[in-house]
Amino acid sequence: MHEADPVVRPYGDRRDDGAVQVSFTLPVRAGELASEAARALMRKMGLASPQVVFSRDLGEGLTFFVGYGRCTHQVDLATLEVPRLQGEVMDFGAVNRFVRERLGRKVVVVGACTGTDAHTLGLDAILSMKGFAGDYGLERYPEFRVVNLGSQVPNETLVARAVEEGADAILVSQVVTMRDVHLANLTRLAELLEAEGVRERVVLIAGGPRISHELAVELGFDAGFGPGTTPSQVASFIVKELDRRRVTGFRDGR
Amino acid sequence: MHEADPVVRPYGDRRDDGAVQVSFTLPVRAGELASEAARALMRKMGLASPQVVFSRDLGEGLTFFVGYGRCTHQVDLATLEVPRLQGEVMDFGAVNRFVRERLGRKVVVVGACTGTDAHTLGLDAILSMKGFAGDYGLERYPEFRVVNLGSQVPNETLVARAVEEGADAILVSQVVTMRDVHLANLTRLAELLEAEGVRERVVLIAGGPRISHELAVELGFDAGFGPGTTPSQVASFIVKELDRRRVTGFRDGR
Amino acid sequence: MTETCRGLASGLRLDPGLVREAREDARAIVDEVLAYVREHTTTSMERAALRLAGVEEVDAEGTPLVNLVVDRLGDRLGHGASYWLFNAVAVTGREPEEVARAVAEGELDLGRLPAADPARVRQLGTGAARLAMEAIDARRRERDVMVERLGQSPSPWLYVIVATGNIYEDVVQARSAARMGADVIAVIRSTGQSLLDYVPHGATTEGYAGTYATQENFRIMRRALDEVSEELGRYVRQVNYASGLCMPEIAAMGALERLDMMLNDAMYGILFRDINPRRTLIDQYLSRRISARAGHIINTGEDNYLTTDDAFTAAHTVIASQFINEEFALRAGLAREQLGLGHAFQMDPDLPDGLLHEIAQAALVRALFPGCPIKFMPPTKYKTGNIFRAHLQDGLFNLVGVLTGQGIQLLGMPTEAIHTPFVSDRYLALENARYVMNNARHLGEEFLLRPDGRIARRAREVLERAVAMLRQIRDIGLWQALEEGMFAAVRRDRDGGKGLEGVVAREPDYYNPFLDELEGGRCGA
Amino acid sequence: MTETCRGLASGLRLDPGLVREAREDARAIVDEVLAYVREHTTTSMERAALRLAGVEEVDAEGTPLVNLVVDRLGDRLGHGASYWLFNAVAVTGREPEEVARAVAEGELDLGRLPAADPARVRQLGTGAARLAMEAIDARRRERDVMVERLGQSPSPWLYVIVATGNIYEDVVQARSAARMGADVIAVIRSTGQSLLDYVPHGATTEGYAGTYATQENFRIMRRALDEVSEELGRYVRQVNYASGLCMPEIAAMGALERLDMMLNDAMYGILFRDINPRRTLIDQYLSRRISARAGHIINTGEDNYLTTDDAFTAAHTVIASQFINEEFALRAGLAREQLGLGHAFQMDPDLPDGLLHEIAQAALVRALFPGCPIKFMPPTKYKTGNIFRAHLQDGLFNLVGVLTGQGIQLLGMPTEAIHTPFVSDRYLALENARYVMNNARHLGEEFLLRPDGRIARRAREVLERAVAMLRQIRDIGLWQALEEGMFAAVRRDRDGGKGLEGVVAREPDYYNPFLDELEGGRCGA
Ligand code: B12
Ligand code: B12
Ligand SMILES: Cc1ncc(COP(=O)(O)O)c(C=O)c1O
Ligand SMILES: Cc1ncc(COP(=O)(O)O)c(C=O)c1O
Repeated sequence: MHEADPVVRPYGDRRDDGAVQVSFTLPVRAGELASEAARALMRKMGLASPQVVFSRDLGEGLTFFVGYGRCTHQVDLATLEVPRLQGEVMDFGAVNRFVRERLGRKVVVVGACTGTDAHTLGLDAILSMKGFAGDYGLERYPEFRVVNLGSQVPNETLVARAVEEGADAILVSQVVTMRDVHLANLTRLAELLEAEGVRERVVLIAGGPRISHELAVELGFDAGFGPGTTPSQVASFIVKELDRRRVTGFRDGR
Repeated sequence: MHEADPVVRPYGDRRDDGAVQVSFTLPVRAGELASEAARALMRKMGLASPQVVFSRDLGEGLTFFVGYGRCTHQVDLATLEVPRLQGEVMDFGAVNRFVRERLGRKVVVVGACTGTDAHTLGLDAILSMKGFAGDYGLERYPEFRVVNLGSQVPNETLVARAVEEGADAILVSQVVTMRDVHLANLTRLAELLEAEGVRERVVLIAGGPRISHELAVELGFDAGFGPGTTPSQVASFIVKELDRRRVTGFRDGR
Repeated sequence: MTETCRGLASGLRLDPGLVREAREDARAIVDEVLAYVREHTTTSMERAALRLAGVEEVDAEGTPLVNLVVDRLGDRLGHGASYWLFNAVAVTGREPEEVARAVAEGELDLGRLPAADPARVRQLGTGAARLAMEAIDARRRERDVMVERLGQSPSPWLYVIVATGNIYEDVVQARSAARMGADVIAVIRSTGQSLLDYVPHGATTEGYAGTYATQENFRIMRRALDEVSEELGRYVRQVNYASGLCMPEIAAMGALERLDMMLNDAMYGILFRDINPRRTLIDQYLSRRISARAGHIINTGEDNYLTTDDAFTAAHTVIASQFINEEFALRAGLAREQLGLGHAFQMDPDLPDGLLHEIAQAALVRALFPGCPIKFMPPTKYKTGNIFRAHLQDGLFNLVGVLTGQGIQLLGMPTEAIHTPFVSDRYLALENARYVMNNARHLGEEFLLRPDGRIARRAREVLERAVAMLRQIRDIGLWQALEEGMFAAVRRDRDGGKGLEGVVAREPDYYNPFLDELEGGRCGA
Repeated sequence: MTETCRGLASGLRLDPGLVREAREDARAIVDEVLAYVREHTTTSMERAALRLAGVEEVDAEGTPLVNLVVDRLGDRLGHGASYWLFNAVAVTGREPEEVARAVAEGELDLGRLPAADPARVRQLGTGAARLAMEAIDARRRERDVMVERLGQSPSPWLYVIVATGNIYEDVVQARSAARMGADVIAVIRSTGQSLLDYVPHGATTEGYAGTYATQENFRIMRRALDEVSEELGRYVRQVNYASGLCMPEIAAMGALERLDMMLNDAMYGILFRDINPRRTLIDQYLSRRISARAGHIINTGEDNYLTTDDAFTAAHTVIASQFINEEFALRAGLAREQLGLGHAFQMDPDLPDGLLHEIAQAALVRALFPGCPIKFMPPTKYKTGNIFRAHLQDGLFNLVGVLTGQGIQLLGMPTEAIHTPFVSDRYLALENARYVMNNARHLGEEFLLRPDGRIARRAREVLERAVAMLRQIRDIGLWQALEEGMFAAVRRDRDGGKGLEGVVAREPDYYNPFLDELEGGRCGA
């Protein structure tokens, strides 16, 4: 649809009607004042004709609201910068061929769930034999050697181990995001690698349900992978990045 | 809670965390660009750290999003004007006593669902014997005479009938609000009464699930009643308003 | 479905004697009404005949020619508009539509033309009626072929509404819905259309909370749904509404444009639009004759009773009305497979064991009307702006639908209490239904109802009360029952409401070759 | 509840011989482990003893005195920290807490004190242990009196979590939840706490996705819930977690602060926190002895298996583990009414007839463990950011809970896949449960399961596989079973994982008066 017009607005039941649903809780006891406060907030969000369609006192001086309004904002698609990861994803066979033909040695990856995060399923989805959604994990790739350190690994341990294994890539999973603990944790890892002088020597990758490529790059990573990632996407990125560095001389080699 | 601080922000799991949930559809095919557009829109709404937690292609070049973000806006309760209807609601007995003692004659009300609106239940809730939520309807009030014109009544018919019956109050229900048909319809009624020179002679009341007192007043009505209204609230308003007009000489009387 | 309903229904232990009695009473009630129907016609019935004769256009002001012709005929209508039309065709040698246009332009006065040879008039009339039947039959065959070729979903079919007011936007939403799993698309009508005593014309973009039902809009949607059906490899059905002051005309349009279902209730217009009872009961008969021929599934409107009356205490009124609607339908030639009798999931969510009562009612309807698809309507009355709870109410509704083997599931929307559905609401509703029904597909086969349980007892009690009600209606007659507010807690006088002026006694020589063809000699017997 | 489970469960037609076999195998499996347990102690077990002796404080750096004492004892721990403590009390005449502080400050070295008269030491130890038991018993009576006076909800109890990280904010959310209908409030722990080899101290406000379990936090929440219980006229229960490296200590704190439930699984720490198997299996024993005395309902963690393994194919591992957890619990003196055996609603929502499988599993668990409250955990794994569908998944979960008569229903949240619950999420979850359960309260009594149906067949098949699994574990032993990844698809070496260094062989003269009192002579027999 946007091919025609790059400026888009929300669509409820008609083009550009601006329909948006919101819900939130305000620290006000339910009543007319609370509803007016909710409408005022919606107006500030740029929602015209704000309607409180439901409100419920939650006790403790809190009230929950559901509202609808007509968004007065619009987005010009032409102005959006979407950091894209890569052109094309290679499959299992192609990745291994690529490694044999262009890198000529096994790729070593070290993965961990760092900090206090014990959610290993996401990382396992990428690393384990079984893989994810029918796509084999990196352990099954003959041209990869995988070291999966599992859960609750301190950043220090991960860095030490990566150096020890001569890792080409470090894969970190962060699932718990409450109070932005993942941001602090990932930032610390990047700094630590920098401090150890090994940052340039590895492809540094973060993943997790609330991780986007954009965010990861912002935090000093080479790539970020969000929900639904398949192992071959990650493998493709790693080997292409290694190849790019080899060609451009970015990485000093061992 | 607000007694302490009149400035409020949304509360997710902690005071002032600003947590807001939104959902909307954009006319873009699902994908990275679409999600970025959704985040851009959320940013324009003043939501920091916007997260698209779910998106689904609906076909036809449309994508549905669920998002969360931290609202950077706040509302100062002290600055809100909440048009309030009245102080105190009298019950059945008190209203009838009030009429006998202060008005000294029966109150005549004419009600209708106007335009093409056929939703009579809301008006019936106010007018019929049975009433609403255990509160008797106006027909049961000995000091009221009720003329309920039912559904899909043209504004012209309503005005003619109100004049004919010598109505003290006109009660209009508007439930269908699509494309703001209710606004057009209510405005027309107020204009018609004005044109007929009878506007001042009646208490003009609107009601319906999307009607607020504020909105009704804006449209030139004396009062508006929203969801959950009980008959005695309406009766109280009518008789007090009639009394006020009698005392202040606002109404020329018959 | 059959296994399912046998499963749950057998546990209800209904008394077959009571069921027989219900049908006998319904037959007596309907007999009395049909005796009246047979002696009368209506303006809309005559306009429908003209439409079937091929008159579809409007005049310069947009007034349909069929209205102009019927209005001009005035008193003469009792002879049948067809008589005057085909007499004119015989005399002038013009096509019906040309005749109608000439009448509209004041150039021709049908009543003043010389009377042609009656045999010739009849020959022309019968010829036109047969052509009309052929056209309808052709559309029906078309549907059969497509269904055969593309296949269709297992029941319950997922039925959603579109209601943007703009037929082109409706198309976008309908296609999106079909892609997301909808089996049936209903285009809701604009508020007010049912009280228009004519059918609007052409493609329309300005309805309120619905889109005008016009023949052109029917075509536009049909084309879109056919395309998407081909794309999906699954036949997607189209629905519109044959209620209001133009029942038979819209049924005719639906027959000619291959709609698959029509909302068509014998009493809805009376109760919910305050249309005159006589007018509606005459109109429903012809409209159903047409739908019978067209292979429409009709949807009756008993669900609406529970929006004005209470689902728990008035449950039996739904059942009583279904027996009456069934009888009216059978007498108009509809087959049981065409009877989408309506009922609804409308118990107060705060009612303890409310789900048991919903299951009781749904299983009862299934048990009483085997072979009928049965249309199950979602919770609406007790929806609030709490879209989360609303979604859950719909989830339980979908569960009951699949558990009890309903045929057509009209999906509830999370935003029911707020606005006509957004495109995303429809997505959520379809996802809800697919999730619940897929997850509970064979649940109905797993359980035997305890015959002494709350569900079975409740179902038997509702049936008993329905039968008592039918007995009472049989005694006083349907007209009187409507006056006493026995349905939907609404009272309607047989001589009140809109459209009585359109009721005309048939003259002894009343002529309607379309009705004759449709009845094939079996006039509501 | 009883009627309900009799209803559905009887239709399962389980083979009582198989059930007997399962229990015999579980007994043999547990026998072997308990033989090992009886010969060992752990640092945390000894710390728990010190806590029961009244040592609650921390040193200037915030390190708990119990840790400092136990650490200083080093090799001497095999005789039991209590011996050294009460010896010091006997020698110095100081209170236990003062002794501990003196040790912490380096002022006292327990190992270098002269040995007092052994009878005197035992007298002091027994006296202290009896005091501790009285304190625990008093809290238990307090609960009984409050429950008696205020009453409680019918089952399933509605259980919600709070997890703000800040105990004061948790209180706000807990009170709000209680007012909206919650029966049980669990304060989730901060990530990472379970791997701390000490219990943090004081009121805390800085946890991540949970709040630290500290004795002061327990008190703060208890006070708030007691207040709201009085206000509501309904006893609201408090829960925390006795898993991790400090199982027995936290159980002791929970006993002293009148918590009502403790998450306490024999194997959770091993499987999900990679805690050493020996360490965990010793720790669970004392922690359960304490909970038995305190009248805690324990909640086991088999639900977690289905987050790493598949709910359909691994269903039998849950049942097998429940038999083992049951046996461990009974051998630690817990009564059946205290066994909230855990399981979960985790089938892939896309699985056809998934709901039938969920019902099969829930009914099976109910049938196998009559008299146990049973804790039913909500869908989490297949939740996505689609909060609307998530709400619906929880609705079906709540339906199965009430249909099959579960005892404790941990409510799912619409935002499960996004964040720890907002206050409004909890409102929606509670509303969901109240709506569904009220609406379907007696549904379980309405149906008889078809013994040849999908549900009954599935339940019997799962039981058979569970029994086969138990047989195999009996053959190889539990240690080996863990090494082979038989639970949750996770492999754990008996000598791997965290905390093995805290396992110490008991000396022949091992002294632990608290354990003695708790066992009352029945040492896991
Ligand atoms: C399973 C699960 C658990 C299991 C974990 C088992 C295990 N071994 O992993 C158990 C039960 C143990 C658990 C415990 C807890 N959990 Co948990 N858990 C979940 C759950 C249900 C699913 C997560 C999951 O495994 N998804 C499946 C995987 C395959 O998806 P994924 O992680 O997104 O991974 C994909 C991509 O993101 C990407 N990816 C992920 N990592 C990486 C890494 C790299 C390098 C790459 C390239 C890609 C990549 O690729 C993967 C495949 O596509 C979620 C809720 C939910 N439905 O999301 C909560 C959830 C994640 N848990 C949560 C919490 C809070 C906890 C606890 C902290 C609670 C507590 N206080 O006790 C505990 C403690 C855990 C800890 N210390 O970290 C919260 C996190 C809230 C937040 N946003 O901060 C959630 C969202 C639930 C909630 N709403 O409260 N949990
Ligand atoms: C019942 C119902 C019907 C019944 C109406 C029966 C009847 N006799 O009233 C039937 C089935 C006939 C019906 C039909 C239609 N309906 Co309808 N219907 C509803 C429903 C389910 C409940 C409305 C209701 O009666 N609520 C109960 C009453 C008591 O509440 P209430 O109206 O809010 O009234 C209270 C207050 O608002 C106030 N109040 C109301 N009026 C007045 C007046 C005065 C003077 C005062 C003081 C106070 C007052 O006091 C009342 C008591 O507290 C709503 C959905 C929902 N759950 O809200 C849709 C709904 C209102 N209907 C809707 C639509 C579109 C239609 C149709 C137009 C659909 C169609 N195209 O065919 C048709 C045609 C009707 C027409 N021409 O107007 C839409 C309106 C969308 C919009 N916002 O524009 C809704 C929201 C459903 C939807 N999501 O699509 N409907
Ligand atoms: C049988 C029937 N006809 C028609 C309608 C629609 O109303 P209207 O005829 O006003 O468009 C309904 C309501 O849903 C109905 O049930
Ligand atoms: C038995 C048991 N213990 C503890 C926990 C919580 O994890 P942690 O011990 O890491 O706080 C759970 C998970 O919900 C559990 O099921």
